[in-house]
Formats: sequence, C-alpha cells, structure tokens
Amino acid sequence: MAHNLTNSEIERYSRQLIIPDYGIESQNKLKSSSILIIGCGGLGCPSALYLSTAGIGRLGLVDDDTIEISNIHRQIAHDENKIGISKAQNLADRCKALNSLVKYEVHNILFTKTTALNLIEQYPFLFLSIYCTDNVITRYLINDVCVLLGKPLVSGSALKFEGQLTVYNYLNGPCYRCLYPTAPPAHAVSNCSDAGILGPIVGMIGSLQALEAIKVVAEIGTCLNGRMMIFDGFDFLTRIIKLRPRQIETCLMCKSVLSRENLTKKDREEILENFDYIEFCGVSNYNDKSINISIL
Amino acid sequence: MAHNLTNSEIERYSRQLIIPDYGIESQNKLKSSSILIIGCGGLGCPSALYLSTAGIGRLGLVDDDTIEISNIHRQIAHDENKIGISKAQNLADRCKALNSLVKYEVHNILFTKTTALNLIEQYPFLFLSIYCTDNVITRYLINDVCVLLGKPLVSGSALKFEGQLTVYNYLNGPCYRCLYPTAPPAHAVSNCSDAGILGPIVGMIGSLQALEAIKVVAEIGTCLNGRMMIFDGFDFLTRIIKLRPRQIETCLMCKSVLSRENLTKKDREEILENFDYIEFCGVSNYNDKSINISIL
Amino acid sequence: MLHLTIEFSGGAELLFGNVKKHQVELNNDTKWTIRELLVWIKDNLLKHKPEMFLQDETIRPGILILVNDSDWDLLGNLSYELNDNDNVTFISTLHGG
Amino acid sequence: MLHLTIEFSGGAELLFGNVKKHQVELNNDTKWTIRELLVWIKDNLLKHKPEMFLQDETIRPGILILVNDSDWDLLGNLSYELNDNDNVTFISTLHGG
Ligand SMILES: [Zn+2]
Ligand SMILES: [Zn+2]
Repeated sequence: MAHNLTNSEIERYSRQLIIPDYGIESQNKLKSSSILIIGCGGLGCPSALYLSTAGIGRLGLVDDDTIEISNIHRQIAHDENKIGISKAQNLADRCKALNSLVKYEVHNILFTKTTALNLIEQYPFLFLSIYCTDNVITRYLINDVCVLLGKPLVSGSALKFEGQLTVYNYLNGPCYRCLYPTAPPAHAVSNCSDAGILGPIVGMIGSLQALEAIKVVAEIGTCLNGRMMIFDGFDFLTRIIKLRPRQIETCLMCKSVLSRENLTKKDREEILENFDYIEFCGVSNYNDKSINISIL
Repeated sequence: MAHNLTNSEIERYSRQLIIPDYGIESQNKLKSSSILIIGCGGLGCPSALYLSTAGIGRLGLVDDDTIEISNIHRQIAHDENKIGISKAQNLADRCKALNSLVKYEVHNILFTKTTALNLIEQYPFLFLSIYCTDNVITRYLINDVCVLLGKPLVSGSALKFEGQLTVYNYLNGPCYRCLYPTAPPAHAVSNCSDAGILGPIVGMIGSLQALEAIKVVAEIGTCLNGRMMIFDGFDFLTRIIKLRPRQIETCLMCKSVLSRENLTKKDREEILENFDYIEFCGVSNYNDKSINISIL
Repeated sequence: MLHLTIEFSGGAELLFGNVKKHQVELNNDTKWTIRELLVWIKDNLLKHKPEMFLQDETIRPGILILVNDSDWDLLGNLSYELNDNDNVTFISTLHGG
Repeated sequence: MLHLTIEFSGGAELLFGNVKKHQVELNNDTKWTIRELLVWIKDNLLKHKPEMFLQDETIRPGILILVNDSDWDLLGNLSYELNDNDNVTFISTLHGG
C-alpha cells in the first residue's frame, strides 16, 4: 500500500510493522499525528519513551517542575546527575536519544485556564498523563479543555501499589466530569508525596497509556473508553469495569458542547472563563501542593 | 527500626519507603539482594531500569547480543547511536546513570549447560526475562537450573499485542516444566522477528516483572506463583488464571530435587548433563534462531 | 439471608481498618438498595471519619461504586436493589502519577 | 443443549480463522468431556493444520487448556466433564520478549 515511510523507518519499525493487526497503515497514522503528554514524571516517562520509540510524529511534553532526588526512584528518564533540570526538557532529550525522527516540543509551563486551551488546541491528538504532585484542579481543567476541543484523553493514575487507567471523552465513553461531577473534598485527596508510589506501578500504567494512545491514533483494537482498568499490584488483581456512557444531560461540559452546533474559539474561552476551578476544587491556586493530609 | 540505609538513600527512596505495605524493612531486603536478568531486550530494559531505580543491591545482566536497529522501537534503554554495542553492557550503563548505588555485573554470554549453573549459582535471588530472539531451549534450561538451585523465576513473555506473566518455582507454584512437560514442536514456536511485537506490551510486562521480583525479594504481598496473567492489549482484556501446583510426581526436575535430601553441586551438574536439551527441543544448537516459520 | 461481597480499593479501605474484602450477610426480611446499604456500612463496617465516606446521604465525591464490576450509575444508582451474591466495590479515585 | 464459550489466544486463534471467541452449542444427549470436545473442535472449528492443534489424541505441547480460568490439570484433564456455560480457553505459550 501507499505510505510515507522511508527505508530507514521501515527497518527501525519492522517488528511492529509485521504485526498483522498493526501494519504499515497504523505506522503512517502514527507518523502524521501529534500527542501531548502533560506531566513528565512517573507516568510521563514510560509513556513518552514508548511513544517516541514507536514513531509518533510530534510529541509535546508539559511540566513546570524540575527533577528532585525523590523523583528518580520511579521516573526512569531522569538520571541522578540531572537534579534541578527541567523535567520536560530532560525527558525530551532522553526521547531524542532513542528516536531523533520524532519532533519534540518542550513546554515548561503550569496548566491554567489561560495556558491550557492555547496549548491543547495545537495538538490534533491528545494524550494525558498527570505527574505525581498533581492536583485535582488540573485534572478537571485538562478534561474540560479536551471536551471543548473534542479530543480523547488517555488518563492514568497511580498510588502506592495501585493503578487506574481509562480513556476519557472518546466515542461514547464518559469524560472525567461525567464520572465525577463534583470534586472530592480537598482534604480527601492524597498524592505520591504523602502516600507513596512504587516505580513498577507507574511503569505499567505509563506503558499502557502509550498503548491506548497508539490504538486511538491508529484507530485499531478496542480502547478503554467506557471502561476502566483497576490494578492492585500488592495482591496482583486486575479488573476491568464498565463505566456509564457520556452524560449529555447532566455533565456541565458535555452538555455545553453538544447543545451547540459549532463552538467557536470565543465560546470555549467563555465557558472556561465562567467556571471557577479554584472554588470548585476548594483549593487556593492552580499549583496547590500545600495540603498535607492524612491518607485517603 | 534498625536499618542499613544512608540518609541519601532514605531521601532517594522516600516515596516508596512511606508506602505502609513496603516500608524500610523491604528496602533493607532489596539492598541486600541480588537479581539476575537474562535477556537485555524488550522485557529486560524496563525490568532492569525499575529494579535499578528501586535500589536492588546487585544486578546481573546477561545477553550475548548486540543492539540492532530493529530492536530500538521497544528496547527503551538502547539509544539509536548504540547500534552494534553489547546489550548487556549498554543496559548496565543506562541503569548506572539512573542509580549508581547499585552494583552492576555484565555477562556477555550465551546460556548453555556449562555457563548457566555457574552463573545462576552466584545470585541469591533470580529474576528472569527472556529476550525477544530467544528460543525454547533457553527457557527450559534456565527453569531447570532454578529448580535445581531452589530459586524463584519471574517469567514474562510477549508477542504482537499479547503478554504473559507468572512466577515459576516459588512456594507451592509449578515450574515451567511442571506446566509444559513436553517442548512444543520447533516449527510451532514463533518469536518477535517473525510475528512482531509492540513496545508498550513489553513495557507493561517488563515493569510487572520488576514488581513481582521486588515482592519476592521483600517477601510482601501475593505474587503470581500458581497463577498466570494473560493480557490481550488489542481488545484490552486481562485475565488471571489458576495453575496446577508443583508436579512432584511427574516433573522431571521437581522430582529430582524433592527425592533427595540435599543436592550437591556435583548432583546438579550430573542431572543437567544427563538431559539432552537439544534433542528435547528439536533444535540444532543453544542459539537456534534459524527456524523461520509461519506464525503460531 | 442476603450474601454480599463488599470491597474497597484505591485507598477507601483505609476507612475500614485496611481490610479490602468483606463478606457480609444481611437479613432479607426487607429489600436492600444501595441507599440502605450505605447506611448499614457506615454503622457496621466503617471505623472512623464517616464524612470521608458519606456526604448528604450518598457516597462522597471521588468514590465510585461498582456492582459486579459495573458503574452503579448504569443500574439505578442509590435505588439499585441488591441481589444475593452481588459484589459491591467502592473505589477511591487515584490522583498520583 | 450444552452452551460453551471457546476462546483462543497467544496465537492459537490463527488456526481458527483468527477468531478469538466462539459461542457453540452441543447436543447433550451424551456427556461431553474435554477429550470429545477436542475432536469436535478439530472437526468443526479448525481451519487448517490439525497437527498444530492435536497430537496423539490430546492437545499439542505448548498449548494450555483452561476451564473457567483454571488449568485443566486441576479438573481432571481430558476426562473433565463439561457443564453448561463453561468457558474453555486454549492459550498458546508466548516465547518472545
Ligand atoms: Zn462529560
Ligand atoms: Zn517442575
């Protein structure tokens, strides 16, 4: 079939090209697609490494953090002599050493209402992975921007020995807000700093985020939209659960999008502007890492 | 509690130390244990990276192969400018950049009857991951050596969109030979060169091999001994199946070990010597990659 | 008797003495919906911090309820009537990464 | 009728027209054990290469049989008598990595 792969690409990707369910057509789609990874920590590292080696066309890496000594037990792209360096830049450098054919873009920014929409608009396919010190507010914000722009969102999270994985806002599946219309109380949210996390758990979930992103981009197989994988690594139990469909009647974002023919850029900006994320999540700012609470 | 961790180790591993089910005792056990990774390809890379960053004491890396262009789409420790370099050496270098506190040992050797026993004897805990171009003969050989030495074996394998994972020869669980007493016909075995493999699949299975190895070493949680995880990444289905117990009556190796009080080094050598692996597997030598067959 | 398996994961088990799996038997003279089960769990299994489990007589935001691995929202939410041998799971959303 | 779900994975599906999941109905005038089922599968579902599926009247080495996610060896091997709605899975061992 017709394709835009060079001989050197065919050699490099040969072991995935010969998979009957993948093939040259999937590689073509990968090569002409862009993916944005938000968070270059525990999940972002394996996700980015595998998407890069698989040959995605363009990879955007977002993180405003720098590498700390307590990150490197699980963030396998960050060498011990890189403490203090930008995570996004360092991950891009590591990926580039593995595959220089990919176009990398580094965004050392904090996700806020103003930055989010502009950034995500630039990427035809979006793939999410949240870094460890993340907060609920960023999850709602990224979700909402994806819904407003009609982009699928591969969501992974991990804590201690556990992991969760799903694809939001894809086909008939729900978005994050369909599933969680109300934010959890701020004191009920724990993160890797206070509850801990084991490296292989983010390795597994991050790798699977890359898998789902490849399947979405190549339009092959059955993705986790409308389903969620729950993994308990301590007892080694997996379950795949069935989720509610998109909530077009009650979800604030899905409703806004589906009630109009075509959203303009101005419409999207207004919808985001009118929603008070800080109040909704009960936090003090977009980068709220200060709440130190008992675990749950 | 008493521990042998330095302050800098406590800082580095803090996010896993604070997991209630892990804690300082597990880290102590990790630090004083050795693991041998056989095969530094698709599965070996994530396994080694996560065991290294987690702080295993000593990591042995075995592979007689050099890096090829068709490896790097899935072997995330091997940079594109390292073609032709030893896989074991390069993986050790990459791990060392992530965590120089670990002791690394590189073995650029082919596994045969003569090399296997000597090598595995040196490692109190053994962890297996087979490289992609591997053959059945090596799997039986490694299994048998582990049974003769009483060492658990974390086994992963992957092909196309699928993965399999289990822990052999651990507690009451079966060994590889208990489960497969007869080798498959040589023409029925396919590998990554002829059937293909996707990077995120080895990423997932390799990460989970590191998880199970950590649990075996730290003696925590419930491992996959007596169970096997089967993953279908195309349709995203997981299942965990229940396996037969150790076959002390019929398994050639388990029987030899359990029928005697204490095996001496000479006993082990004799048992291996008397078994014709090449005939059993129907291949021509220990490094038989020549059979090019239709897939299955 | 109505036999249920009740499971907690994602951190929700910390409210229940860190026990992930509970086998319970309920007297089935009356019908049991999730609404009544939540109150029963609060009164009989919950160890502390009831406000971390229930809010305004339903589950607190951030915990997903599953019946036999299906989102309770597909089954009628609080009004779902429990059957013998149902598995009811409470999953706390994880945010780390 | 005896209703069975028959699944193939790990590459075994390639012998069956690349179809992973088959729903079948068997006439249950007589009892069905795995022994008979193997022959029935060879005659009715197998597309080609019977020697890649059966050898010496049992499954060929390298394929694991599961009944309801349990190793058939736990259930009596060839003599296991099938029940209505059983799931029988054939898994080819993977060797790659
Ligand atoms: Zn929605
Ligand atoms: Zn055995």
